[in-house]
Amino acid sequence: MNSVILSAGIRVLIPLFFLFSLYLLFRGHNAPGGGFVAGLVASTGFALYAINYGAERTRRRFKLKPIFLIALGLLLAVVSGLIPIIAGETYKTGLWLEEIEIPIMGKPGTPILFDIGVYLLVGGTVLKIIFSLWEE
Amino acid sequence: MVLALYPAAAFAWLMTQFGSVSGGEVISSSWDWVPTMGISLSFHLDGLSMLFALLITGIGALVLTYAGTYMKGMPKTDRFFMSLVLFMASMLGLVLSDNIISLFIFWELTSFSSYFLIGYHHEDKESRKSALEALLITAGGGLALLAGLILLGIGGGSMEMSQLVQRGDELAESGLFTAAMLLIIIGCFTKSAQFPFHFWLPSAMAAPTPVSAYLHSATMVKAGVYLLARVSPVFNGADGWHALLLIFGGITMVLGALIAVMQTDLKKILAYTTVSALGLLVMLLGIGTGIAIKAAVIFILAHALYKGCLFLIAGIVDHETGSRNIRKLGRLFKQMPVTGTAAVVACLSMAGIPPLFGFISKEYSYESTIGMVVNSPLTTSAFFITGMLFVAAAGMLSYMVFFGRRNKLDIKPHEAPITMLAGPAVLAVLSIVLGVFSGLINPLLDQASQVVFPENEPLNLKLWHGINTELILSMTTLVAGIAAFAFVYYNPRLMSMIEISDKIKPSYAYKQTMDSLAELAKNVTQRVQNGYLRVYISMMVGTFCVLALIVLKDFGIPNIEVLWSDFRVYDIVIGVLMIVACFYTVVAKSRLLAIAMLGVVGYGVAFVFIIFGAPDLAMTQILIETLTVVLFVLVLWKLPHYLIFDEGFIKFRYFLVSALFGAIMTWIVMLITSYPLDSHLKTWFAESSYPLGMGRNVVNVILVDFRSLDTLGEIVVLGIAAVGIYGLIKFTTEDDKEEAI
Amino acid sequence: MENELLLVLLIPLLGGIISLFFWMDVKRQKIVFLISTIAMTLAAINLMRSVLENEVITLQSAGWDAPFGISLVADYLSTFMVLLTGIMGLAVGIYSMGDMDRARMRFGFFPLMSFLLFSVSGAFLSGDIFNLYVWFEIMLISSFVLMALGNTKAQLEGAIKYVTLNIMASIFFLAGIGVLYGLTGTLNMADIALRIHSVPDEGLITLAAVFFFIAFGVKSAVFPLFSWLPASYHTPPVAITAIFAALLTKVGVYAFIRFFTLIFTHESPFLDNLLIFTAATTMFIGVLGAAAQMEFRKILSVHIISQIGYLIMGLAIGTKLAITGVVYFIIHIVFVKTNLFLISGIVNRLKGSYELKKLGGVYHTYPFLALLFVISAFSLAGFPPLSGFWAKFALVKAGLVGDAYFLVLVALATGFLTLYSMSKIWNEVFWKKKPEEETNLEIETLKKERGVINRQVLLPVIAITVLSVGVAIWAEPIFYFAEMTAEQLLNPEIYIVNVLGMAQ
Amino acid sequence: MEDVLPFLIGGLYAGGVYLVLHKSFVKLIIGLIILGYASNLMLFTISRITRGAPALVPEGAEALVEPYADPLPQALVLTAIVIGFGIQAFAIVLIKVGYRIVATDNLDDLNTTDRLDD
Repeated sequence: MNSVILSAGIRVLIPLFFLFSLYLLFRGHNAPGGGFVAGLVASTGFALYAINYGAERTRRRFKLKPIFLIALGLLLAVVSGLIPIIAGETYKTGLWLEEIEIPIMGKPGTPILFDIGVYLLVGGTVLKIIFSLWEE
Repeated sequence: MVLALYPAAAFAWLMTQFGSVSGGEVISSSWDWVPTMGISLSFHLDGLSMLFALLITGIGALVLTYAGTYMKGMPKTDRFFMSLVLFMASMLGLVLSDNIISLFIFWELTSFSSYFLIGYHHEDKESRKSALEALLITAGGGLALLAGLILLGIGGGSMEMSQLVQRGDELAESGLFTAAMLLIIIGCFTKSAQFPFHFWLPSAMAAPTPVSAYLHSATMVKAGVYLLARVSPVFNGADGWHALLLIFGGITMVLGALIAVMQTDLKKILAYTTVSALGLLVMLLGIGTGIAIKAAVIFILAHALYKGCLFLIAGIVDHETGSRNIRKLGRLFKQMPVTGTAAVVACLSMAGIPPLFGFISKEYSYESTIGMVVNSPLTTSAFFITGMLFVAAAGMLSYMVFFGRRNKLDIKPHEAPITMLAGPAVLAVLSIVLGVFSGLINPLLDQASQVVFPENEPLNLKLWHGINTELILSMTTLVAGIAAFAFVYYNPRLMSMIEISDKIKPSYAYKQTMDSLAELAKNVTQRVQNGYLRVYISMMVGTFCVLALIVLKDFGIPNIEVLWSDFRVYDIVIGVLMIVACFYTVVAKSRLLAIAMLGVVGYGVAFVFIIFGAPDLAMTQILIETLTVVLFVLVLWKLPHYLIFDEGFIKFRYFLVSALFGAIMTWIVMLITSYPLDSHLKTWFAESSYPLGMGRNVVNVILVDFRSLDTLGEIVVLGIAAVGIYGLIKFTTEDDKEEAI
Repeated sequence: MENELLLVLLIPLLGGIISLFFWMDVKRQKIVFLISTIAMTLAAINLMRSVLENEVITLQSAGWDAPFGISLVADYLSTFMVLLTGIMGLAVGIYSMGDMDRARMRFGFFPLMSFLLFSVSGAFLSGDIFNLYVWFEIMLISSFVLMALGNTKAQLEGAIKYVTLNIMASIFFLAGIGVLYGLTGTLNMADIALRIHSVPDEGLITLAAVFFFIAFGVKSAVFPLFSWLPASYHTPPVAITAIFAALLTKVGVYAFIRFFTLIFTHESPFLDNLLIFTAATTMFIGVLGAAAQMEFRKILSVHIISQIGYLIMGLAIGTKLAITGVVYFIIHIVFVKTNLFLISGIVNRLKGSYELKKLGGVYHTYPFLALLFVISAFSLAGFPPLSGFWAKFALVKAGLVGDAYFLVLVALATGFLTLYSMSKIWNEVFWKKKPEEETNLEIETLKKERGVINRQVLLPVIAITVLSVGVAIWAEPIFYFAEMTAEQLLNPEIYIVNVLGMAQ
Repeated sequence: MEDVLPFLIGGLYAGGVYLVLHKSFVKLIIGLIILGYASNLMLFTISRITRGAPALVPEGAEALVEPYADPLPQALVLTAIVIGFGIQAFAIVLIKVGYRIVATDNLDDLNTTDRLDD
């Protein structure tokens, strides 16, 4: 699989995958998409890279620490629920910045933060699994 | 030794109450323990309790003194004494409790502590076996007793014995009466070693002798008798009560005495005579007349005095000579005069010779058997035989050990130290004193008999009743007994030749039961837990099928109204394709094909989602499907050749189970969807998603907002799965190799 | 009030997440675990205090009113199960610090334990059937990983069966959720309890119950669905077995109690008979299995099944007294069974085996350990005045009052066989002389490798023993609480009103 | 299609169970995955389905416009799919490692742990 064209292709593909995943992530609240799907797409990019260059190299090249991603994603998901408590609401109550309207995404709010947590975790999980299997 | 002070103090305190209790007072104190369950720690000191409490503390003090010397130099004596004191306390609790459940608690505690006492020589296999036997039988009976007592409590509407005895009539009317009675009788029979549960008692002789003297003569084994006496105001007169106690008591009495005279081991002789004595007590309770109750109360005391004494003596003999075999022992009186004297006195009491206390007891027993309305001759002759054999046994215990033939011992015996002699001496002296001055104990025994038989006439103990039938019978018994002893003494061979076939012994039945239980356990376990995963799965699926079919049989098979106009060609194509793919995963000859077919099924599912308006689902399904296939390929390409196992008939059976399962699920889906569904959630989500959830994709809004807790759980699952997969693949016990994260 | 409920979930979750940040750093993970579990236990106590005041506390997650969001509900039963979870997590966690091998700790033992405690508490508190499914799945995956962690042959064999059968159970669970949603159009348990009365045919409700019977039956290991338990429970290190024994099957029983007192309350002789049949067979076949085994941990793990039978028995009788008995029984069994497992682990540390044949002489050398075992074992066998007696007493009494004579008979026979199997362990491991084969030298090297009994392993055992004796001696407050719990369970209106916010 | 779905679900269930009753490791996993599909589809179907019309609020509208698919079961199924994936991934790797260590492809050989010792 170590063909030059593929290598070059993957180099280009990674940022593309990454951008596409972000797009999916942020449009998720209003159209099909969301953190989970986005996370899968992002990790697929890195997985392709890993298939070509090996897991070790992928890890070093992008400074990826899957367990760290998993932990961070979980933390973000939990914290997104804690913010409303500080504001005196129930856990996980959605807080929105109603005045701001961002293209694609719509209004920013804690549920979006939660979705980002999902995104990170899913990416971390898939990478962790693929790396573990690949290195064996 | 110091420990002996505790029971001695308790004994002293009891003696201070002696006067008032004998006068008919009842001392009680109560503390609510678990009122929710109707359990209190209430204590009640009346005549019957007093009698037992005095025995427990008095003999307890003597035994502890004795054991201090006896156990010297043996291992783990601290644990031994701990158990012994625990036993003493629980026994005391048992006879003082008024609440039937706290009584039961102490009852079980005596079983528990005696388990450790019997198993004292636990490194010896026989000892462990005996301890276990005693535990299982008494605890097994305990379970019956528990049920019986609860039934009694339910029927009588109270858990207090003092209340229950007054509600005898009310109880008799409740439907639980007979069951309660039977269960309580079973419990008492196991504890008091009645036929056919008697065999644990002789085996329990594996315990150190002080334990036997204490538990197996004076206290624990009498607990059953005590309880029967306690509840007899409730059950006296009920159908079956008399018959059961009479028959089993009688059998136990005669059998015990018969086996006793065939033994050669001192402790075994004592054990079997104890069994016999317990049988006598149960029988007397079974007779249940006023005089019989009196006889029972008297005999409890008489027996405790002489049997405790004899056990202690057996211990001394064993301790000083190293043997308990009456064939080897003989003419010890010269070396052990004090022990010998005590033994003779105790044996005379056992044989029922005046002026000892045992004589009074025997007189009363005869009086009660003669006074029976029915079956008097049979009972009287049973008692006659027993009495005769008791005389013989007494002879074996005293004459053969301390006089008779020259001993065949290797060591030269000598008298025991004073601490060990104190016990038997005191008990022997009491046997004489109470016999001659029976007035001393008369008020207490009178009270005790009143407790058991409330309308009993006052007791008036006398040594001399004049020449009457009882006396004649007593004397005849004595003569016959001496003759029997002579027979045993001069025909040792003959006695040892009498062998009872193992197979008719209850102990054999016990062994068989336990063995077959173990066998059953093994068979059942191997059957349900045979190690084959597919059997487990089919058990699960099969259970579901059976249960679901039972429920479904009430529903018809729903009508299928196929509206062909609604059909689109690709629906059918997708459906058929999925089923075919599913079929191919089953029959595929190569792993890769199976996985590819799995992929087809997965994409088909995604397509169904698209058709029914679930784009998010479809997207996720497709991605996941791809990932799963990739994972499969990554994982499986290293596995060896795909094996197809031919299972023939079994395969067919599994096919049937699967087909049935599939059919049931189809049925259920059709059944449920045939009813209309009005989901208020659906409309609410449709209306609230954008205004409240700020999102146009309702599914996503539900996922990240309305039901974000589910999603949080979902990602935790993923995270853990990743950690787990990493652990599965990378697990290493090497410590130094630092893994990259 | 709501946040008190939240804390018991948040603390173990955050504990787990922080432990993940310290991946491979065992020292810090230990500290994190210890702090978070202590905090969780305290939070549970706090929650209990609050629930005792308010009867039922509801947290509407994300602020959406029931039945639209997800409700987390703390009533007496849930709260006390959470409290038990905290206590057992702490005890077993401390034990494992002295017993678990370093390799397993490096591969995530502590974060997994945290996640397990998180999910178990979540399952107790959930008031939504699909959410309950999610908690079940978290619990499953963490137990899968813990079960397989270490990759020994036996563990993997056990894990494959455990995983397969539990996934199957989840499939039934999911289908059951579908059926209930298809019938009532809602997911909130309280809402279902209201709407289930308008289901056109009661047979349909029974049909739904069959799905949950299978799902929870597998989880709680009743006959004939328990096969995964004897196949797997004895394979991982003893601390893991102990925490599984303490919590996992209890979650299944909890779900049984919740569903059969809140949702499936319609008259159904079929379901009644099913529960009676299950209770009797589970009790008896479970204890027969224990009687047949000859390995310390196997006896204990198979014996779990028979205990579950007792709990189902209480549910089958279904009177207030019976449910009171069940609640008490749960406390008893959690303490005692866990303790026995931990003791078996200590014996293994000392003597290097779980096989009864190879063991012996523990009574001689370690009287204190023997005492601890005796207390727990005889408690399990139902000897008074230990906790097992009270538990059995309440159930037997309930059975006799409720005319369930057959169940009582089986329960008593089971009690007898329990005594038999416990005394077998006692005879073989403690009283018997140690077999000669093993030389002293070997024991010495073993001790050097494993370390003698250290503080971390002994402390939890002593603590749990004290607790279990405590609940026996001070049985009254426990029974009082259990009775309140039973009353609350049998009068679900309070629960429903509270969750759906209809009080105002 | 609504009328076909119950049969499809039944077929998948039957196929899944039949697969897990085999002795092969791989068939076991495939069977479990298929059973997962079946129960997802069942959950989806049994909560009533609507053809077309995804649950998206159109631009300019405040609420979904009839006819629309019930979004709740979709969310549930999505959660179930993801959870299922996590667990299946673990199971796949477990089977692989199990295969390596136990060294057999025959599930019937995995019966040492629940054997009685005598």
